[in-house]
Amino acid sequence: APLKKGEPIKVGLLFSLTGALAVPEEDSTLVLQYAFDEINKNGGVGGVPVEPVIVDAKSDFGVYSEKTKELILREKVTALFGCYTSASRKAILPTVMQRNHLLYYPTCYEGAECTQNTICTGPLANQHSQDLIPFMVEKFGKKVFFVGSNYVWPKESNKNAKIWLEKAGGELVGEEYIPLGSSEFGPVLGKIRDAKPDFIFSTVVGASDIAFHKQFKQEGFKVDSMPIASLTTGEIETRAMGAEFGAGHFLSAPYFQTLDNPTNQKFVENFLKSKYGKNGTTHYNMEETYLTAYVFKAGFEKAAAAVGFENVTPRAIRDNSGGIRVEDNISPEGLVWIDENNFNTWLKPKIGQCQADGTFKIVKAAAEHVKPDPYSIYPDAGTCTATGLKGPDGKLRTNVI
Amino acid sequence: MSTLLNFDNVTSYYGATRILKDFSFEMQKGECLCVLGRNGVGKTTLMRTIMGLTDKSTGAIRINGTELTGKAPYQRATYGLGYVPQGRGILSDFTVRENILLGTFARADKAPEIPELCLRIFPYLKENLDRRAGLLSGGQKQQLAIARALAVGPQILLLDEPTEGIQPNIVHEIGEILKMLNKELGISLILTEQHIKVARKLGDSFIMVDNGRVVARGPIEDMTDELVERHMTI
Amino acid sequence: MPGLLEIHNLSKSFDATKVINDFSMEVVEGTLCCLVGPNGAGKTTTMDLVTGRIKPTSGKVIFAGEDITAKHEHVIARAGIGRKFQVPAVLRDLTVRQNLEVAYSRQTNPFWNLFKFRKAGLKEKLDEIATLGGLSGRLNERAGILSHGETQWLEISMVLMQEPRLLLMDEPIAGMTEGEIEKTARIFKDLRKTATLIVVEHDMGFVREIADVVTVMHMGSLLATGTISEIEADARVRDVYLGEKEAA
Amino acid sequence: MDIGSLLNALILGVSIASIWLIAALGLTIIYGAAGVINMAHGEFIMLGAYSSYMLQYYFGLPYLLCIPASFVIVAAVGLVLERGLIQYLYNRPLDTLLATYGVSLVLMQGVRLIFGSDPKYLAAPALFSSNISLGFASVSTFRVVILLVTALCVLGIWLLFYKTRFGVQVRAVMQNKEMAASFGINSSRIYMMTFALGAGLAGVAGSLFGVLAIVLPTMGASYVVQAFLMVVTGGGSLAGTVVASGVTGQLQSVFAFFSNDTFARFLIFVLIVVFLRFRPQGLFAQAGARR
Amino acid sequence: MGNLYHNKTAQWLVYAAFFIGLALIPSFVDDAFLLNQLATYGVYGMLALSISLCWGFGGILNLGQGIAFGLGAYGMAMTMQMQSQSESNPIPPFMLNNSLDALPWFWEPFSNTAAGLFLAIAVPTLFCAIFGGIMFRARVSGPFFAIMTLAMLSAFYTIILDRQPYTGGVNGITPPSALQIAGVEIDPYSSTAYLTVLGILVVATVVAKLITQSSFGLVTQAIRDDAERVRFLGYSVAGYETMIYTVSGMIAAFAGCCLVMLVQYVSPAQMDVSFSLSMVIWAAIGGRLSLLGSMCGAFLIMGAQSYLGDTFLATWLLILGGFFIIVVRFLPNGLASLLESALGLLASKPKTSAEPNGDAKPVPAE
Ligand SMILES: Nc1ncnc2c1ncn2[C@@H]1O[C@H](COP(=O)(O)OP(=O)(O)OP(=O)(O)O)[C@@H](O)[C@H]1O
Ligand SMILES: Nc1ncnc2c1ncn2[C@@H]1O[C@H](COP(=O)(O)OP(=O)(O)OP(=O)(O)O)[C@@H](O)[C@H]1O
Ligand SMILES: [Mg+2]
Ligand SMILES: [Mg+2]
Repeated sequence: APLKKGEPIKVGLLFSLTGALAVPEEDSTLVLQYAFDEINKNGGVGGVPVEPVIVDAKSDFGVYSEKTKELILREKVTALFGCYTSASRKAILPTVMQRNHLLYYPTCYEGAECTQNTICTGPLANQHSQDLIPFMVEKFGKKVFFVGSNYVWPKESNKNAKIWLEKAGGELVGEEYIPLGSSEFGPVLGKIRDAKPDFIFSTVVGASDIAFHKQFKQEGFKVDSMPIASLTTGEIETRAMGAEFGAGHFLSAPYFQTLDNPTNQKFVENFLKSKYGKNGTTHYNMEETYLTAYVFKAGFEKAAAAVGFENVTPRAIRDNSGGIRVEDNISPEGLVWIDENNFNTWLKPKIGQCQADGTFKIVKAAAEHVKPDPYSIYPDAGTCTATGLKGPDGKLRTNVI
Repeated sequence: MSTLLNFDNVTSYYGATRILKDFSFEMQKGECLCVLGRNGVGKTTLMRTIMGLTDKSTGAIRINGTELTGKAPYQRATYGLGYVPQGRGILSDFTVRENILLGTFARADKAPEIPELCLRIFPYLKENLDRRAGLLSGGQKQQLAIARALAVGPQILLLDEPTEGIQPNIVHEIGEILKMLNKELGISLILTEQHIKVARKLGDSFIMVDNGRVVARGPIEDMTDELVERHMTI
Repeated sequence: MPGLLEIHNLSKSFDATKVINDFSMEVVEGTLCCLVGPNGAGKTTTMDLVTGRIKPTSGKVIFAGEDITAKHEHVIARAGIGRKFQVPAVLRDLTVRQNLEVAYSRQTNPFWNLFKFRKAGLKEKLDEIATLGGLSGRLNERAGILSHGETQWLEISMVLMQEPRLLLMDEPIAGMTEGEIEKTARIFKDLRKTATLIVVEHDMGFVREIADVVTVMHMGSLLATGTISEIEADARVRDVYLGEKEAA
Repeated sequence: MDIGSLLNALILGVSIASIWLIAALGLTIIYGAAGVINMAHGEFIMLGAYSSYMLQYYFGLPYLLCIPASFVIVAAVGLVLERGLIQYLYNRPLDTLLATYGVSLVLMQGVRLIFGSDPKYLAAPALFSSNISLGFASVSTFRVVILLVTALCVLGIWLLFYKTRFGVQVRAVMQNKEMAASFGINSSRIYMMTFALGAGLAGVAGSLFGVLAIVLPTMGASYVVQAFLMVVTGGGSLAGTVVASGVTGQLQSVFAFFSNDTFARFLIFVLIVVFLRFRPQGLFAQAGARR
Repeated sequence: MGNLYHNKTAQWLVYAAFFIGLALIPSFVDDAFLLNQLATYGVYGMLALSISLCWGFGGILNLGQGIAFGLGAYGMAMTMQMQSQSESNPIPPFMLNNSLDALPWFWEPFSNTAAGLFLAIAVPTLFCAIFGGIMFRARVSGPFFAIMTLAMLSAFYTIILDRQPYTGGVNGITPPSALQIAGVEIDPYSSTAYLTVLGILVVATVVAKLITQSSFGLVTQAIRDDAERVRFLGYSVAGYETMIYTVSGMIAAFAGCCLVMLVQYVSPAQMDVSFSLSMVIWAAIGGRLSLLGSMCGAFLIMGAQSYLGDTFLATWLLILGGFFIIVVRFLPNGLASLLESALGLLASKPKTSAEPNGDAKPVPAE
């Protein structure tokens, strides 16, 4: 439907508010509501307010798919913000692509996807561990044990990590995957005990991650001699497991609540004060989600300038979003920008160490922005461009998922 | 002799179906009452009504003057009712011993011991106390059901076709035992029987049931062949 | 002429106890054989063995010249053996009519039955049997609510619907009135024209009335066999089973 | 891969078994004795964890006291549930499956509304976050605690069910309610107590799992299927559940030691299917009734 | 006389009216979303139907219907995925990412649409026939069979999750474009798709209904009641059980295919225990003894989930849970029994009350 000047722009917020995925995704809904309130207060997008349509995907992929159709076909939203897991993203992408719509996907993921209908603000597998692995090897030793949840993202992340590991001269002494949602880490910890690594690299997610850290300590492992370097264990996780179980471990992420810059301080303070701050903390996933609102704003306005407000379509927004920057004064993690080819985000991963109070101390920040590369470990597949995946044979394939 | 059990205009239901209709009779202490009637007239239902196992009953049932209506089966059992149901109701996962012990839960003194009497009458049970009751043969189960009811130390034994499936010499013996229980120990009996001969031999009085109603009652001598002819043949 | 049913040296043990012990018998086609014996003698177990409900430890069962010892229940039933259980077993959630319809098992193949909506000859047979069993008035009643005696009749009717060559009746008259017992006796005697029967009963009056042959079991073995008067005269049978009064 | 680590795996197997067992224990009682397929069992576990959290967070109760307190609280919830709903469903066993599924949704969402959907933290004494080293074998103190609590519960239940008059009553009621009632047993009281006891045991499990893993409104779902497999494979008896949990726990640990966790699970599921193929009545089931 | 509810002609008329009503919807509604949504409900209806047949009718509680459903769905997804692969690009992208450089052998047949569609139905059906055959022959029954299907389902779930290179793991398979049959694309939002699903649903229902009314149906009912007794009447219980389980599985396989046609996506979530449980719940709420009732149960609950959900956001689970409790507590045979008793009241003075599942039985045989 053509947009009308003066009428609010509808966008869909597609996250789970109930069920197993509610823990991270409820925060995403909250922070987006906060972001759009903030944007509306400051004049809206292209001069009109944004109206978020909130739906509950109930942690059920069937519902994700159904709600996507409802938002696009019935609510006629201009863009979708949604999903936390790759599985839910894959569940809705056929619809999004078929309708040539636009999805803002706000969290870290494995890449290896080249669609013309998504914009992602989280780190890709190639960005995440680039600094973390060399840092850990240097500080604790060469031997590392990989533990992950048994699904795509950890496996892809580990493939990347292996590249960095090799570069840093490290040695992989074991690699284990735990069924999603499992809370029994006895066998894995047993294997770790035998392998005697210098540190553990973890891509365990969700409730399992909390169980992992708890049992790590309960089984008598010492954080000083064998810390866990994680891509997931952030502020909510450490709070849930209890700071005593999190303290001393490492996390690589583009954002930490304790980041010391004025934009972040303002963000944390205002957010927690607002009616959306009820869960009492900010964390990387939340901040990446927050950024999508501003990426959308910038993209929409650029598109409006190019084709005229009334003619802005999801396609037009996406076509105009390459290279969009979210500046230091808006982005709590500092300047980021959208890659013009693959529409992922250039960002600076940072390494934090969990403290006794559950907050993170930044121990290292990347000097340069890291380029997102969804096909970093599959160079043969080609390169992702704005119009599709360009294979080595020069053929262009669209909608590669 | 005093009135032990009294039915006053009792109507008993399964779901919304009336099975017993306006049932009234009286039974004296120490009496042996035979309940007679064709198949499906409501003899078993009468027993179950006394135990409180039907869905609903109206009217008054009294034991020694105490009103039973409204009381749950487990409360009724403690008034000294020993029930031998049709189909025996043996708990198959219990041993013979446990089955008999089950009877003791309804005892006035709650003593968790098997009364010596139960085993004396049925030597098979005595020898097989630790067998699983589900494995017994039909007749053995019947014996067990009677033993269990005796373990209650009952004032009244409710016997629903107690000799069904029991070998002839033991049928005979059970007849003797019932007589003994009745005459020597003063236990009152309510007995349903298809065999007129047995009823005549054991009973002091009878009630004849047809289609859920009492059609005749009185001392056993009053049970004429004509009555039997009218209400018991097909 | 060999018997319709031959049991050869049958034995069955449960754990350590030998319940059937080298038991043999033979039933000639067209006769009515009464199987009697004390409680726990093994009569029901013998029926279980014949109908395939349990498998013997040793021995053979031969029906119409065919060894059926190791066969499944339904195969044996199809071969022509129908059974009434001691504890009446009817399909309690089905109506009386449906019980009889199911029992009318001419076609048992699941696949063919998918395409069968009306069974040939069912109606006449059903009417006939229901009248015989006194169930005509209760055809649409749920079988679970029948009284004990009515349930007995229903199960007997079901066996009759099956039209088996050999009928095994485990205590068919338990809980029946004397009038009904007479009726049952008549029915059984009639049946002898077309089928063979083995009846287990403790009611000696009934046995006397119907039996061509009486076989007595005791502790899993054959104790005696013969006509009713021979049996009643047998001292051992009197001792373990009949008692003095009954024989008198 | 030396003997030491294999030994460790075996010890761990015992621990895993005890975790599965304690999760399944309450269910065994409820299913075995009352015939109720309690889909809300996982949520009872969750309630146990939340009770402990609440007592600890708001009243400062020490963790060790939270365990029995959770038993009492969840047992009370079970009692209310039994009186209000389950007692009407005893002669419709499969319907209890559905009704309790409804209950589980209500409990889960109720807890979420009250406590929020973020995970909660349950503190345990520092002693419990250490391990015991026995030469080359090593085991965490907390796992030993779970093992002990489980053993205690099993022993208690066994005594209760097989050595007391109460136990005879429970078993009588479970076989034939009508007959039990005819012999003076108040079957509805027995059902009520049994259900409460089963729920209480889930509460204990919950307060343990809260420390071992995580406290979340959805935490129960992950235990209930496993618990069911144990109970049914065991044939619904206490001994059956103990053996089923014991064997599967051990297998899980050993399979995981030789391959990986996911594959170990797969194997266990397949083994359960194969096992039931050859013992269709579960472990320790008694032969069916005669006719 | 008697209750109209049990009148076979009346039943057929109601079924006919119901489906004709559904078939007319596309001529009145021109809302792509609604059509697609209704078609999805049709899939759920098919699943509820299959459960009703197997559980309500056959007495076999199947907590693993997700096996047949999921296998069907995967078959369809594989077929659709292969439709978008070409000569130059023969392997689905997710396989490349998992370092496979040749198409696994069991994917090969799916390159041919007809073969793929055939396999999508045949494989789950065959699985049910074999699995059911083995289990029923071993006389696994009641809760034991339920748990077995549950374990089997979990095994499938785990292995599909784990064999990421062949199955896409947790992400599943996402065919990028709609199904094409003989070069014609079936747009999932079109009335064609809707009518296709409806057509399959109608056929499945008619078949199921006929089965319940055949001699086979009667024997199945008898088996549900007392399998042991039925054996002695000469029926092979295992044969009947396997047959009904297989037919029910086949319907579920069709449902799986239809779903993927509509949503272009399959993942192990389709084989999740909770989804299979939901199917049972739909049937139970609607009335498992009634095919139409079960279907309506699915429509009702999924409809409520779609339309109540967002109005009541935080409380919808409470409402749903409460609803189950009330239905189960007061309507043992689901919502259909409401109609049954309503019609029962209309019917001339019932002689005996048709107490469903009669709570009070005469002294039970031990
Ligand atoms: N649960 C029930 N619901 C409805 N009707 C029932 C129920 N149980 C029994 N009836 C009916 O009640 C009537 C009386 O049954 P009852 O068992 O008391 O008969 P009975 O006199 O003991 O017969 P029998 O000599 O055959 O044992 C029968 O017509 C029977 O169908
Ligand atoms: N499955 C079993 N396990 C152990 N013992 C059994 C089993 N089945 C039967 N028995 C025993 O075998 C013996 C014979 O039982 P059966 O039922 O055949 O006797 P019956 O002759 O039919 O007696 P009745 O006249 O009392 O019915 C009994 O002592 C019984 O306890
Ligand atoms: Mg009776
Ligand atoms: Mg017998």
